[in-house]
Amino acid sequence: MSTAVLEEKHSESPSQPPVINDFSIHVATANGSGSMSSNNILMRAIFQMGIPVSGKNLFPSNIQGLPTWFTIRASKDGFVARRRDVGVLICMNPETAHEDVRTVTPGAAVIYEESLKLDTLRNDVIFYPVPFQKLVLELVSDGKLRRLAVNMIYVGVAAWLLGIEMAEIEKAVARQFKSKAAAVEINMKAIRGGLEWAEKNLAKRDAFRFERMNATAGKIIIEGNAASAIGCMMAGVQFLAWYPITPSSSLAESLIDYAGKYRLDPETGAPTLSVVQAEDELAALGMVLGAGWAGARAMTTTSGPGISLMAEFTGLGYYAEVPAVIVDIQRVGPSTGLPTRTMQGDITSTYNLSHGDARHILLLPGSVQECYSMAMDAFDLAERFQTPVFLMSDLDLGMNNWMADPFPFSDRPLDRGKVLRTKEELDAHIAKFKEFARYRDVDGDGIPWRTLPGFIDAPAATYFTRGSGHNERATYTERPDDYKNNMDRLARKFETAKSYVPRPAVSDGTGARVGIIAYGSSDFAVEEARGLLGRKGLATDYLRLRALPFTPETTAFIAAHDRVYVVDQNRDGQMYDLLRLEIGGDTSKLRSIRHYDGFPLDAETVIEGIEAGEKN
Amino acid sequence: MSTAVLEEKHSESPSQPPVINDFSIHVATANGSGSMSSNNILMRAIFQMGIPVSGKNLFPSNIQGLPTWFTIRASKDGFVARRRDVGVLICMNPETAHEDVRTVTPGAAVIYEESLKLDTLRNDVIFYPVPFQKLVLELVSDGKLRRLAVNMIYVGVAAWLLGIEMAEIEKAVARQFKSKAAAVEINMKAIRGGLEWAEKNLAKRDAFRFERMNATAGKIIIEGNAASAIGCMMAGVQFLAWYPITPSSSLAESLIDYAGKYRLDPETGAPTLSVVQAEDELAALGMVLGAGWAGARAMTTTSGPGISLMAEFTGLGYYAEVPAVIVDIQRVGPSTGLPTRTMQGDITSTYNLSHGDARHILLLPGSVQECYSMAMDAFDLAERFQTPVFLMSDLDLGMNNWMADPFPFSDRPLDRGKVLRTKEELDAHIAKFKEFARYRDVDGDGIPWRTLPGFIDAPAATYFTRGSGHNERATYTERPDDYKNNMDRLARKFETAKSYVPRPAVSDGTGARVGIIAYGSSDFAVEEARGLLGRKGLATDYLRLRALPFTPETTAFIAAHDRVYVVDQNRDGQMYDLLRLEIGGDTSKLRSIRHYDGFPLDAETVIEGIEAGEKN
Amino acid sequence: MSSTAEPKAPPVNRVGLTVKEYGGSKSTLCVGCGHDVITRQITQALYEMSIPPYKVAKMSGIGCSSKTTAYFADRGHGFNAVHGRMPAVATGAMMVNPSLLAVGVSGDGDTASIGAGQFVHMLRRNVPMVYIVENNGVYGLTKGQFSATADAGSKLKTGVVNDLPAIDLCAIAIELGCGYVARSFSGDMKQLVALLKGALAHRGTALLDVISPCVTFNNHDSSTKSYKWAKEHEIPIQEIGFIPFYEEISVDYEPGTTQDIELHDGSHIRLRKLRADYDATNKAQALALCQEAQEKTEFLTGLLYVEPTKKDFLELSGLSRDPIVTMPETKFRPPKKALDEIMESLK
Amino acid sequence: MSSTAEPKAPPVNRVGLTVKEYGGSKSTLCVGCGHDVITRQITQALYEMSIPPYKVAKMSGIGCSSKTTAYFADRGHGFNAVHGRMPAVATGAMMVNPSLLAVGVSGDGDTASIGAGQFVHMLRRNVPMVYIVENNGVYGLTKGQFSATADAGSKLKTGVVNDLPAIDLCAIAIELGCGYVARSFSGDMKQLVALLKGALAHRGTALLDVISPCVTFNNHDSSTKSYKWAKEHEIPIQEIGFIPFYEEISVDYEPGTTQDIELHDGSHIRLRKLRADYDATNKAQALALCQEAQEKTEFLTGLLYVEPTKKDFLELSGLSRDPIVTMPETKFRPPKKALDEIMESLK
Ligand SMILES: Cc1ncc(C[n+]2csc(CCOP(=O)(O)OP(=O)(O)O)c2C)c(N)n1
Ligand SMILES: Cc1ncc(C[n+]2csc(CCOP(=O)(O)OP(=O)(O)O)c2C)c(N)n1
Ligand code: SF4
Ligand code: SF4
Ligand SMILES: [Mg+2]
Ligand SMILES: [Mg+2]
Repeated sequence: MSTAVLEEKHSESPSQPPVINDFSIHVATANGSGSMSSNNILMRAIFQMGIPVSGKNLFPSNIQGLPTWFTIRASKDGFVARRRDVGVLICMNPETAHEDVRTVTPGAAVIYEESLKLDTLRNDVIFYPVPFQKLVLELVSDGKLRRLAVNMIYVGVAAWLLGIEMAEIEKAVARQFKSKAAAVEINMKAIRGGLEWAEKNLAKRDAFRFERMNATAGKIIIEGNAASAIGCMMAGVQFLAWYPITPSSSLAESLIDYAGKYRLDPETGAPTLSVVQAEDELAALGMVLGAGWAGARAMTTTSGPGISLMAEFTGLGYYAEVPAVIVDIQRVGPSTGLPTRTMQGDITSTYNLSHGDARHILLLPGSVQECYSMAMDAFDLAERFQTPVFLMSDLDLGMNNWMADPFPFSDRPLDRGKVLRTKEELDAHIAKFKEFARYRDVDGDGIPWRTLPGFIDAPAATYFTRGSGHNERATYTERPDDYKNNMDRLARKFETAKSYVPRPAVSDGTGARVGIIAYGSSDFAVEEARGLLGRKGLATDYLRLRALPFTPETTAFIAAHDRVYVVDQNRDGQMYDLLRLEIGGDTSKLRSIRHYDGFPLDAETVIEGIEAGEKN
Repeated sequence: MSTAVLEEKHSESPSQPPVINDFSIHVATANGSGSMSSNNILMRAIFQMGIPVSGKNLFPSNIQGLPTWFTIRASKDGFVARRRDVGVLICMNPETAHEDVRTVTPGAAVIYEESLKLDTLRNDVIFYPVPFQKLVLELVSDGKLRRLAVNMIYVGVAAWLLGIEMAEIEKAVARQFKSKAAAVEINMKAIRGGLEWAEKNLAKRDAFRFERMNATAGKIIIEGNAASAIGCMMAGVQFLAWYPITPSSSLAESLIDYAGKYRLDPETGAPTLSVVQAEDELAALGMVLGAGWAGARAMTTTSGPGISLMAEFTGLGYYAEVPAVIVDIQRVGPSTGLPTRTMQGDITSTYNLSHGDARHILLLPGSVQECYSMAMDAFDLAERFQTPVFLMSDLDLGMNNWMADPFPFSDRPLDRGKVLRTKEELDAHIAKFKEFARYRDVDGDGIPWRTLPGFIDAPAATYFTRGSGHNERATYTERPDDYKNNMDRLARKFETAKSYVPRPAVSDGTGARVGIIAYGSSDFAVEEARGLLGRKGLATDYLRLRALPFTPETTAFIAAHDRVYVVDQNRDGQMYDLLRLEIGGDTSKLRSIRHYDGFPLDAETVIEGIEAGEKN
Repeated sequence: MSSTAEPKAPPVNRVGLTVKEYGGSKSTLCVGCGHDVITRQITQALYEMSIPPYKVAKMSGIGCSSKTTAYFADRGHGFNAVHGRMPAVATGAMMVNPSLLAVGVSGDGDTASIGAGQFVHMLRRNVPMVYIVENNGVYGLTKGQFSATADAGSKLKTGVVNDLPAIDLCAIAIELGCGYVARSFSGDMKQLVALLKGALAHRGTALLDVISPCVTFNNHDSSTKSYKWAKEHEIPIQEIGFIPFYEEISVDYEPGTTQDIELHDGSHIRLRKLRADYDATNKAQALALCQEAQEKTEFLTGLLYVEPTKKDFLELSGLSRDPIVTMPETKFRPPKKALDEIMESLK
Repeated sequence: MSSTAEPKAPPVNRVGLTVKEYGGSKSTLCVGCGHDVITRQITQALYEMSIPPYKVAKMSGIGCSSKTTAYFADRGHGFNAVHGRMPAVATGAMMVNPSLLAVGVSGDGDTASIGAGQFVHMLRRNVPMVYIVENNGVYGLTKGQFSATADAGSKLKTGVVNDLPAIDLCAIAIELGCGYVARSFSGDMKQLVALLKGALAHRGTALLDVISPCVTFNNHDSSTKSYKWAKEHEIPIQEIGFIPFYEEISVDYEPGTTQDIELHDGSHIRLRKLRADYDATNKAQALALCQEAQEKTEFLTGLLYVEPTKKDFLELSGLSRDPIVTMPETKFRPPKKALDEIMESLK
C-alpha cells in the first residue's frame, strides 16, 4: 500500500523538517492540453483527505497552446490567498520550464519530464525527473488519448511523492468523469502507472507531504461565478441579458444551466427565466432596463469593457429610476487590458458611471458565500431603490476554486420595493396621497412609488418614463426648480440606501492602533497577513467593506485608529480615494496599499505595505 | 431726432434715480417665431453704442412654439454673468406672460401686447402696452412676413424707451440681413413704425436707459463654440468626426463653415480638413483614434451622452496612447437631462473616463478667448502626450453671445510631439537608443516615441497597436511586471503633464483670508460676486482652474488661505472632491458652493454661498 | 356597442372607449410636422382595433419623432429611451410581459444612424412589436443635419449636399426576414391607418417606414422627403383593406388581382394589386421590388412583404405567452430542496 | 527580377521581397484553426501583389480572428481596436492617409453581433479597405457561444441549439451597395487567394465573408461551419482568375461563359462561370442568388457581386488622394490674415 511505502522512503529523506499540509503545488502546462481535469483531481483528493485547499488557475487570453499555471494551495489553517512561494512544482511545459524552476523556493520539489534536463539549473531544489512521454506510450495504446493521459501520470507521481491517498484519488476521478467507466478506467490506469513507476524509481528527498485531517467535512468547493449564479437563481431572477466576456461568461452560463433544471414552470414546463444573448453590452443593459421597467427581476453580467459601454444606459436607469442588477467580474483594464488577470479596477468609474451627477450602489462580495448572498441582496436593493445596483466581483473570486460551507437557504421574503400592482393598491395609494405621482417623495425617504405597464386598467395608473427632465408627475419639464428638486430627491434616496446596504465586517476592539480596510477578494490575503503580523507582534484591527455607499461603521473605525491602511487591487487607490472623500476633514491617517500586476493579492504584499508604513 | 424727443420725455419721468447702462432686458417669445434676429439687432446696437453687453438665450429642447427667453445684459462695468433681476421685460409670449411679469424686479419696465391686459397684475412696475398686432397689420402688407416683423416692432419701441440710437440700429439691421436690401427695408420699416408709435403714444416713466460710452471699441461678439471652432481651425485640425448633439453641433458646423473658406489647399483647392458625420459618438471617437494613430490632428465634439458612449474608446486611447481631442460642451445630465440647459456635470466622469485605472487631461476654458486658445492647446497636448485630451466647455459659454477682444494670432510652432517621421529620424533614434521601442520611456518623462503607418519603409519602424497587454516593444504580454511597468509609466506621463497644462489664473496677494476656486463659465459670476463682496467689505482672493491635472499653484493657493470656497455648477461638488483628493491631509478648509438648476451661475448664488459659510 | 350609444354621445369602440380616450398630451412639434399626422393615425388605429390602452407599451428613442409617443394613448405606459437604443428596451419588456402591445416610434436618425445595430438585431430576433420609423431624412431635433436615409444628391436649405446613398430600411428588414414590412407616407392617411391595423394584428416585428416630412428643415423643393415630392412621386402598389377577426370576411374577390392574408389573430389583410402579379408574400420579389425602386428612385408604398406565420422571439426562445412578470413567486423562486441538491453536488 | 535572382536565393516579388518578408509573429491560435489558413493566403496575396508592406495598415477588432493581423506583414503597422469597432478606426485612418492599404480582419461576432452598426455604415460609406470576416459561427475567444451568423438549428457540442436565423453578411453588403462582395472558405485556398488579390486591387470596401472553422468549438458534425460540412457543401459559382495590371491580358475567352472585370488599377478579374448566365455585375441577380442560397441553405462561394467603378468615401467626400497627414504645415495652418478677416467680421 502506497502510504506504507512512503513511510519507509521518508525515513531515508534528509534532515530538513517535514512540511505537512501547508504548501502550494504549482502545475505548469499549456492551456488546451487537458490538464484541468488532472489538477481538479489532485485538488479534490487532497480536499477529501480533510485538508483545506484552494485552487487558482492562471491562464492566458487564448484558447490553446500558451502557458498556464494551476496552483493548489493546501493550508491546515485554512488560508486560501495566493502565496508567492512554491513547495512542489510540476513542470510539464517546456516553454516555461526554465523560468518556472528558477522561481521556486529553495528546498522545493520539482517533478519534470526527464528529457527537459532541468536538474542542472539549480542545486538548492530537489529534482524528480520522470519519463512522462515514455510512460504514456506504455500505458496508453490509443494515440488520441495520450495528450490527456500524460497529465494523469503526474497525478500518480504526485500522489506517491506527497502521500495523497489513492482511495480519494479514485473517488475524485469517478466524480470528474461522472463515472463514465471507460474514461475512469484509462485515467486510473495512467495514474497508477505514474504512482507505480515513482515507487520503483524515485526516492523521496523533499519535505512536503499531506496527512489526513478533518477540516473539510461537509464543505463544498465552488467558483464565485457559480455561487453568484445560484444566488441570482434563488433570488428569482426573471430576465438575463448578457454578452459573452471573460471572466463573466461562466456566471451567465452556469445560471442558464441551473435555471434549465430548477427554473421551469412546474405546470407548463416553460422557463421562468427569460434569457437573451444580446448583440453587445449596450443592448444587454437596455434590455435589462426594459425588463425591470416591466416589473421583472432583471440582470446582466459583464466585465470592464462592458461597464464602459453601459455608461449611458446606467445614467438612464439612475435618472429614470429603473431597477437593474449589473454584475461586474472585474479584470485587468483599462481597455482590453489582460482579460484573464484579476483586478479591482472599476470601482471609481462604476461608482460614478454616466455623465452628469450620478452615484450608484456597489456590493463588494469578499467570498463565494457573499457572491451567493449578495447576488440576492442586489435584487432586493435594485427593486427597493429603483436603480441599477452593481455586484463587483473579480476574476480571482469568480473563476477560481474556493472551499466553503454549504450556502444557507434564504426564506427572507423578497423585497419587491414600492410597486402598486393592483387597482386596489392604487386606489389605496390615491386615497392616502390624493394622487399617484411617479416621482413624488411621499414617504420622505427619497423613494417614490411606481406602477408597471399593463398591470392596472386605470388612467391614473400610467406614467411616461424618460431620461429627459421630468417633474413629480413624470411630465416633461425644463423648470430649474423641478430639475433641482428631482436631483435632490435622488441624493436623498442615496442617503436612505446607507441603511439598507450590507454593513462592513469589522473585527476590532483589540485595542490595536493600526487598522486595515479592504474589500472583495483582498480579504484572504489580508486575513493571512494579519495572522503573520500578529505573530510578529503587530496587532491590527480590520474592517472589510461590503458595499458603497459607506456606512457609519467605517467612519467610526477610521476614527478609532491612528493609522488605517486601505488595500486596493488597482493602481490609483480607488477605494482609498473614496474613503478620503467620505471622512473629509483630516485624511492623513489613511494610507494606501496598492497591488495591480494582475495576480491575486498575496499576504506578503499587505505585510510589506504595512511594515513600510509603520517604519515611517 | 428721436434721442432729442427722449430727452424731454425723460424730464417728465418720476423721481426714481435713472439707471444707465447697467440693467438687463428680458425678451420673452416662443421659439421658431424668428425673434432671434430682433434680439441680435438690439444687442448689437447697444454694443455699437460702446456699452458692454452679453446675450443669453434660454431656449427649450424643441424646435418651434415653446417659450424662449433672451436676456441682454448691459453693464458699464463689463459684468456679463446672468443676473436675477430684470430691468426691462418685453412680453411677446401669452403662454408665459403672467409668470414673466410676476418675476421682474419692482420698478421694471414692461412692454407687452396690449390685448394681453397685463397691467392689472402688479402696480410696482411700469407698463407700456403696445398694439403689436394692429401695428404689424398697418406696417407690413405681406402676410407671410408679419410673424417675423412683429418682433421688429418691439425693437423700435425699446429703442425709443431706452434711447438706443437709430443709426446703430440701422447698422445692426444691415449687418443682420447681410444688407439684403429688401429685407433691410421691410424690417427697418417695422422698427421705425414701432419707434414712431411709441414716441406718439407712450410717456417714459421708468428709470432705465442707455447712454453712449466707449467701452466696446474694437471688440467682437462671439459664441464660445464659434471661438473653439476658430481655435481648432487655426491649430490645423486635419480630421473631424462628429455626431450632432445640442449644445455642441454648432461647434462642428462653424468649423466646417470656416474650413470651407480657410482650409482649402491653395494649389488643388481640395479640403485640408477631412470631415465625417459619424453614425454615433462611439464611432466618432473610433474614427478620431484611427486618424490620430495615422498622424493627423484629429478631434470630435459632443456633449454628456456622447461622453458616456466614448468611455471604452477613451480607455483604448489612454492605454494604447493615441492622440485625440474631445470637446465636451456640457449640458444638464445625467441621461438626456435638459439638452438646452447648462451645467458642469461631466468633470468626475470625464476625468476618470473608462473602466480600469485611467486619468485624462481636461482643459477648462473660462471665456471665449480661452475657448479659442485652449482649443489650440488641446491639440498640442494631445500630440505631446499621445492621449485623449478633453476641452470642457459648456452650453452657457458655447452657445451664448460674449464680448471679447479680437483673438490674437498664435505663431507658436505646433507641438507635434515625439514622432519619428523619416528614415533619418528613425536611424538617429536607433543610433541613440539602440532600437525603436514604441512604449519605452527613453527620456524619463513617461512619454515614449511613436512612428506613423506608411511613413517609413523600414522593418524597424513598425509596431502593433493594441488595447491588450503590451510590453515596451509593443508586443503582446501578460507578464505582471510588464503590465505594472507600463501602468507606472502612464502615471509618470500624467505627472509630466502637470508642467505642460495651462496654469490657473490667480489673483491674490491681497492678504485676504478667504479664497475662491472656480473654473469654466463660473468665472463671470465669481468676478462679479467678488466685486460686490468687496464693497460689502469682504475681500477675497481667487484662483481660476484652467486644467486638470492640478498644478502646484493650486495647492499653494489653498495653503495660503483660511477658507477656500470651491464653486461647482453641479450637484455633487465634483471639482470640490477632486481638490480634496489633491491636497490630501486636512481638507477642512475647503468648502463647496453648488449650483445646478440648469441656469447659468449668477453672482448672488456665489455671494449667498460665501456669506453663509462665513457666518459659521 | 356603438350602435346602442346615445345619439349625442361620441361613438365608442368594442372596449367602450371613445377615440379621445386614445389621445395623449399636446404635441410640441412644429406646426405641420409629418409626425403629428402619423400620431393621429396611430391613435385612430388603436381606437378602431379596440386595443385596451393600458396594455399598450409606447417605446421610443430620442428625436422629434421619438417624442410623439407622449402624444397618444396616455392611458398606456411609455418609455422614452436613449438615442437609437429603443429596440433593446422593447425587447426586454416584451420578453417578460408579452401581454403588452409594444408600439415603437423612432426616427430615421434614431434607427438608421445610431440605431442601425440594434435595428438589425431586433429584426433578426423578430421581437413582437410595431416599429414605426417617421422618416424625414434629417435629424429634426438637432436642426436638420442629414441622416442615413437621406437620398444621395439631396440638398439642404443651407446648400449642403448629401453624397452618400440612403439606407433602405425596408430592404434591410426584408433581407433579415422581418414578417411585416410596409412603406407609407404621412400624407396617405387611408393607407397608413390600414397598414397600422395590420401591423397591430401581426405577431412579430412589424416595420413601417413612413415618409414624414420635416416642415422646418427638409420640406423645400430640392428635398426628396418633402410633402410635394412625396405627393408627386408616391406609387401605391396595392389598395389595402383590413378586416378584423371579429368581422365576417366576404369571400368574393378575384384571386388574380387581390391577395388575402390571414394574420395570427384571425384578422385579414386584403391587398388589391395595383401592380400586376406582385406577390407580397414572396421574399425574392419583395427584394427585387426594393432594388428596382432604389435604381429608379421610385417611391413605392404599400405592404412590401408579409409572412404572418413566422415565429416571434418568444416562441423562438421557448417561452410561454404567460407573462413571467405576473407569475406567482412560488414559480420563480426555487425551494430549499433545490439549493440543498446543488450543495450536495458540490461537496 | 525573380528571374535574375541567384538559383539558391528564394524568389522575390516586384518590390524585391520574399514571401517570408510578408510574414508576422507566430500564431497563438489552436492547431488547425481556419483563421491560420486564411492568414497564409493573405500573406501570399500581399506578396504576389508586390504590395510594399510598410504601406499596409492591418486593422482588426477583438477575437481569435482579430488577433491574426499580428501574424502577417509585421513590416506594416497594425491596430487591434476594441471589440466590433474596427470600421470606425479604419475609416479615420484612411480618410487622412489614403496612401495606406487597409487590410481589416474581423470575426463573425466582431462584425455581425456587436459590430453590426459600424459594419453597415462602413459599407454605406464605401470606405476604401479590404474587410475579411473569418466566419466560424461562434465566439471562439470566449469559448464558443453562438454568433449572429450561426445557422438556425445548428447545435453546439454542449447541445445548445441556435434558434435564430443567420445574418447573411454578403446579402447585407450587396444591399448596401458594396462594390466587391465575395464568399469563400478557408479550405479553398486557390479561390481565396484570387479573391484576395481582386480585393486588394479594388477601390472601396471589398468584403470577403470566409467560412473559417473553429476546430475547438464548432467543428463537430452537427455544425454547419465545420470543415466537413463546408467541404461537402461548397458550390463555387465561378473559377476565378486574377491578372495584375502589369501583365498582358489575353483576349481569347468566350464572353458567354467567362466574365472579365477591369479594376480601377488596370488589373482584371476573370470569372469562368460555373453557373450558366450568372452575371456578377448585376445587383438584382446577386441579391436573388443570396436569397436562393439562404432558402436552400446552399454554400455558394465566389465573387457574388462586383461594381469596380463605384466612388469610394474619399471621392464622395471631395478629398484628394494626396494624404492630409503628409501635407506641409503651411497647407493646413491658416495665416494671420485669415484670423484677422474673421475677427473683423465679428466686430
Ligand atoms: C447619444 C446621443 N447623441 C446625440 C443626441 C442628439 N440627438 C437628439 S435627437 C437626434 C436625431 C434625431 O433624428 P431622428 O431620429 O431622425 O428624429 P427626428 O427629429 O428627425 O424626428 C440627435 C442626434 C442624443 N440625444 N443622444
Ligand atoms: C466590449 C467587449 N465585449 C466582449 C468582449 C469579449 N469578447 C472577446 S472576443 C469576443 C467574440 C469573438 O468572436 P468572433 O468575432 O467571432 O471571433 P472568433 O474568436 O470567433 O474568431 C468577445 C465577445 C470584449 N473583448 N469586449
Ligand atoms: S423640426 Fe422637423 S421633425 Fe422636428 S418637429 Fe419640426 S418639423 Fe417635425
Ligand atoms: S478557439 Fe476556435 S477560433 Fe479560436 S483559435 Fe481556437 S479554433 Fe480558432
Ligand atoms: Mg429624422
Ligand atoms: Mg467567430
